[in-house]
Amino acid sequence: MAMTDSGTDFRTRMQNWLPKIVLAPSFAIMVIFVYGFIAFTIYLSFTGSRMLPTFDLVGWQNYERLFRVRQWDTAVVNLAIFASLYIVISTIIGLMLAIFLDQKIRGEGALRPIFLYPMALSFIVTGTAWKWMLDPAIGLEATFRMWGWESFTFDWIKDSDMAIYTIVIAAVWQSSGFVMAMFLAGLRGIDNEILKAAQMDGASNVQMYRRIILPQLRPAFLSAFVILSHLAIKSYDLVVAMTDGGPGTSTWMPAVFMYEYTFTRNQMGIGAASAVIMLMTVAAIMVPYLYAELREKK
Amino acid sequence: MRMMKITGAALVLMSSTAIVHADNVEVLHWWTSGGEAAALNVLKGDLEGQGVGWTDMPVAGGGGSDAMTVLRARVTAGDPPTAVQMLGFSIQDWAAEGALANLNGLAEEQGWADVVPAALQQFSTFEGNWVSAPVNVHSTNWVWANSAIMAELGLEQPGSWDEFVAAMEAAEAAGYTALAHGGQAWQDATIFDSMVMGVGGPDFYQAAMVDLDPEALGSEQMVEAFQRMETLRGFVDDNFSGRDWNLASAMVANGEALFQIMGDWAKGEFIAAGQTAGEEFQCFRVPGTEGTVTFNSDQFAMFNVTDDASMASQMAMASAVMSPEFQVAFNTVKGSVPARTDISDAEFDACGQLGMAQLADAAANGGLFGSMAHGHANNPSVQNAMYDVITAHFNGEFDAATAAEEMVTAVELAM
Amino acid sequence: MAVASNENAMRTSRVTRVLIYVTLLVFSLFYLLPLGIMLINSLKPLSEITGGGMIALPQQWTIEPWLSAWSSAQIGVEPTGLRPYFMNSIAMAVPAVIISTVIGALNGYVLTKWHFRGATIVFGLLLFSCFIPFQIVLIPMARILGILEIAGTTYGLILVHVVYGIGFSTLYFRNYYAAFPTELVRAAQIDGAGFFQIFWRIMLPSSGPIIAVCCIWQFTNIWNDFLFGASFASGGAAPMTVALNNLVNSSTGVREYNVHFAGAIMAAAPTLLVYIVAGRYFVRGLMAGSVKG
Amino acid sequence: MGFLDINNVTKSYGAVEVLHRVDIEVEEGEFLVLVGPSGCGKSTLLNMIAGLESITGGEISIKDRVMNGVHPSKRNIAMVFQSYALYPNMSVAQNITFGLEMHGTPKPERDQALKEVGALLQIDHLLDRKPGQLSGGQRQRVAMGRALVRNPDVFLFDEPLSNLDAKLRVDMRTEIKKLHQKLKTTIVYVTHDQIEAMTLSTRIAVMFNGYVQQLGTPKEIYDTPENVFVATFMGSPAMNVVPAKVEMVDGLPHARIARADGDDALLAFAQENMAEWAGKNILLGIRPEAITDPESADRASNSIAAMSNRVGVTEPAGADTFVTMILGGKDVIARMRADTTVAAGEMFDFAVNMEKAVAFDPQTEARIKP
Repeated sequence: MAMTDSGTDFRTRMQNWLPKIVLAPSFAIMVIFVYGFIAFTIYLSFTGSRMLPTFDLVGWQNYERLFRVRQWDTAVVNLAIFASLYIVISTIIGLMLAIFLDQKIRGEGALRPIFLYPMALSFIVTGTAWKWMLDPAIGLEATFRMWGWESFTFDWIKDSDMAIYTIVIAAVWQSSGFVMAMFLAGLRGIDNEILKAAQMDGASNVQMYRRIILPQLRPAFLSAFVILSHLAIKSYDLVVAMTDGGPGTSTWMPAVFMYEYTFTRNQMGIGAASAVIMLMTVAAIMVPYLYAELREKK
Repeated sequence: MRMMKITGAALVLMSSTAIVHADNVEVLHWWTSGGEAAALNVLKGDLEGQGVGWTDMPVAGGGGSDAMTVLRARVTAGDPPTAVQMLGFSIQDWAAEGALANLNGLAEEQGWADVVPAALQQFSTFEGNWVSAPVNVHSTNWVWANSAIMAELGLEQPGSWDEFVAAMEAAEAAGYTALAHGGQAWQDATIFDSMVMGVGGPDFYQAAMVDLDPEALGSEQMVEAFQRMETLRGFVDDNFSGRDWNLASAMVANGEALFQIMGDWAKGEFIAAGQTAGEEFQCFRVPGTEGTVTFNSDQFAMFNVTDDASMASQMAMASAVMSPEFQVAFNTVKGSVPARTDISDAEFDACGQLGMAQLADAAANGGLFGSMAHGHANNPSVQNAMYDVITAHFNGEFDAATAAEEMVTAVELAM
Repeated sequence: MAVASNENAMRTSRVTRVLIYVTLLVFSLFYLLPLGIMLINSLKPLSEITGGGMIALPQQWTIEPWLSAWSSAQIGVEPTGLRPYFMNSIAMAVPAVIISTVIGALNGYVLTKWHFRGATIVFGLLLFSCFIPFQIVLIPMARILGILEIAGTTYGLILVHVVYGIGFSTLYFRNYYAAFPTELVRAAQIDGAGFFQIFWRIMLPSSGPIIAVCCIWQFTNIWNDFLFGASFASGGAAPMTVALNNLVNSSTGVREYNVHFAGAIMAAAPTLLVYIVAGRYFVRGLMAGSVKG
Repeated sequence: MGFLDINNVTKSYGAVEVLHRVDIEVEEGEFLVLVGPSGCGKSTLLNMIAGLESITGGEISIKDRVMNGVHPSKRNIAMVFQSYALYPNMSVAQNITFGLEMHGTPKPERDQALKEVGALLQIDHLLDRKPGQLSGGQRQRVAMGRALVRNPDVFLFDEPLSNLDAKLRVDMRTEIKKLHQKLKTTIVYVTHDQIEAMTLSTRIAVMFNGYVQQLGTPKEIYDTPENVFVATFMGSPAMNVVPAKVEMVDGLPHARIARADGDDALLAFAQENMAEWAGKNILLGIRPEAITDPESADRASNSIAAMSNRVGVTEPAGADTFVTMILGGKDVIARMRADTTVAAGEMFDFAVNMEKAVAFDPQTEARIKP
């Protein structure tokens, strides 16, 4: 609704400027606090900063070191395992629960908040609770053994090779209810007449979901994917609270790596380099999505 | 004219708030649990008695790493706290940044140089200037043992590595957990310190852990230290990974486990369980490290403050920290020993008195070394690089020989 | 924004329905278990926990841990309990949620109803900001808070949360308002309503569901934040999460797990309450447009 | 100068011109309908009059005041939207008086105006309800009430009836017409429905592809369409347009058209200047009601041609029966009396009223004027 004519009266001109004025602070904030800081981090990654930022450029040295550090490989591999499992399992469970809840279930009003509430907890609380639950000495394993199932063993959290999967369990617990809410919203938004038509066409329930309903949930799938992948890449609190990166460094993730190197190990330059790699990964996922999303909406 | 007045009023207001601030010390620390926080409260009371207010800034977690992050944010913001609880090399790093105040006047007046062991002064001074006030010395090469189990199995305090292993084998055979341990990087490293000291002695410890000599790091002795770690690994229970140290202490106190290798803060757990040093539990040096003390020392590093009033209250705080009364009051609670060696041990229990005597002895004979595990042997990047190798090895990712090699590369990368 | 009726055209057999109910029950157990364990253990004396038996019911019920966590546990040098920090969190979260929601609503309004050249790019920039790892902003942010002289204060924390909350709140409102009939805005323009009058009189009164979604989301994120709270507002202005961490994570002291659990539940209580009370609006709000994004 | 003057107005989005040099003068009290298929530019033009879209070139003035760049609320116009655009959070009364409130009209006057409009539109009993509680027809009335209450110089209607069901649409159409006759205000009305255009308007602008194809009274548009588009767009069923060749028979121009069985029919033109097109191909437009059974042929016409052809399909529609046949290779519809006895597949003698026939240039599709 932009009006560019000359001779426009004051009020109209004002109304033309207002939207931009209103958006300007947000824009300025983003430029400084997000993109300025990103630029600063990129700059830092080329400096020899250790405890505090310094401004001596050292070229690609930090990146070279980063890729020689064993923990970085661990962190990247862990992120790959964690992100793919977390996203896939949360989506499957979320979708399943949403479909089940959509079958005119008695007590839906009580079940929904039960599924949803973990999202309300901070990762610190979630991590602590699961750490206790999965601890073989006092948690599930001990309980089952106490109840007489002597051979029951579930000690993944103590096992370097399996510990990352316990983090997947806790993360899925936290987010799958939220995914369920998104799918449920999507399901409830589908026009019932289409379903009736499909029934007349003789589609079975399974066919109906596979052929008619799921394709229509594409936006919910996309939203879930974006939210879950951003949680996965940012996952820090949960790891710290649950395993503190252990056993050993077997559950490190890039965000943990970055924090450790920047703030605990006084290697700010390498920390910044890892942050830049993380940002580039996020951008590689997000930019195509945003591009498609924003073009479509025009 | 009106402008002038308003500006004038604003100035008065600003300076008055500045004065209010000046009478306060803002203290960043991670002593938040019951006993130690209560001990700190002694210091607070002392200062308030002198008209110096206390602004508390506790940040717990990660052995102070979260607190260090906060500190960095505060310094970057141009608003550092007055005093910060700090460990070892962090003090040197901050001093190198020029962020710390000069306490020389007070130190000279009170003769700190004469009463604080030289090994501690390495950390409290930077380029010859006092920058922090040491609160305590924790020694980290202690073994904590359950007296009842020892009596049951007819064990004496072991005097050598072999006796130590034999004692653990006996405990294991009797169905006890031989060694209570928590699989966290810093706990693994705490044990490792003692193994290095025990295998190679003080000179080797100095070469490998402090001077970071690649030859020492990759030497046969280092391989042997790692082999001892493997031996110990055989004596811990299956469920050790990620366990907090205090739960490991509880295992010894409850009679589930025979030994724990841990710093002197573990004593607090036994006392909290209603036990007494020398009776229900006992303490001795890790076999092979007798005569040496690996330590870490909590200190209050004093940050640069600008105005006179703030400096005055900062000095008051430094003075209070170094006062014998506080050193006694704090350390009896904390389990550690005073940073001053001229204090009476009357108030301390058996382990405390032993610790004080051994500290004075080691300080006199050059047996006092900063603990690598607690950031008193080298800077944090090297320290954590070592952690990575030690923990990975302890969790079975490398054999001892590979671990020694990894140690060399990890340290090189971190420098 | 007509919502399709709840009626589902599908018919399911009896066996299937039983299976569905069983699955749902199993999952609700899975979701409830951790909270249940925290609750049980917060009502036990410490000796019962350290003596093993995390999952067993208390032999001796006690609310002592709760009282202690609330008003007498040692957080710093003084045994204040979590109470003062709870208030800090309220003082931080409420303004931050309100401000970021208002800004998000205005942004969404401008981006959908007053589209101008370059607006899409601005939105893209805003959206991408949701996805940066927050660790990277700590140091530069600290510097800026220092320059503004609000380092270490609740105001500083509010600013930080508003800044990094704008992305999501704008996303929510933009997607919601995209489905809001533009004709209403045109009608109001002809009626003589100005930019802000249209927003205030026409848009806002119809934004109930999305305001609920946005507030729930922001409140949860801000309340649960630890990183910013610890870095920018330790000491007197520390929020609940930082205090909880001080309570739970003290490194070399005796650990009172029952008090920790009580504290953890307390820290989670406001967000839990919000989800339980307003959860249905959340789903409804998501339905009303935000999942379309 | 007209009351509402659209003078050489163009509209471009970037490099794309979507509205080309529109020139319409609307007199006071006139009911102008902008009609055309979707995407023809009619709504854009309406929005430009309203001030909701900027004017790229030319001028729009109301009462001799140039409106370019004037804020919508300062133009003294009112608009009724397709979706009615009732504010969902306000009651009917608030909806109606919102504009007055925004213009600073004091409360007593607003109440008075509300009362009058409520009575006029018979919605007094709905004033406290919310739009969500109203039926489609009621919402339509409220939307009109909101426009009326402002007492504007020009009313703008943007497809106001398209969301109503067929029956209600006819009723509301009549109502709008009555209202116009009573209030004598100037109205610009956008629709894609040619029946609404014909019934309501005093003048129609038929638009297509951003051009005004023809501007005229309903009768002009119907009887003398300027081109094939206007001819086929207006009227239902649409005008039959078939290819034909002009031949001189007995010195008079005739149209030669292929019949269903392959041989040709010859129809004498009433339009004399068709002689100039002798030997050339044209497009001949004949409205369905101009092809009848001989008994119902227009008595007033001086030029009824007889044509026999094979009947394709018959569709009795109550008042009339529509008959489809092949003519000039195309389906052509004829409109017969209801009780005509005609059967599919048989030959039948049709009467063609050539006075109502129009000829088009096949190249330009423009009408060949008499």
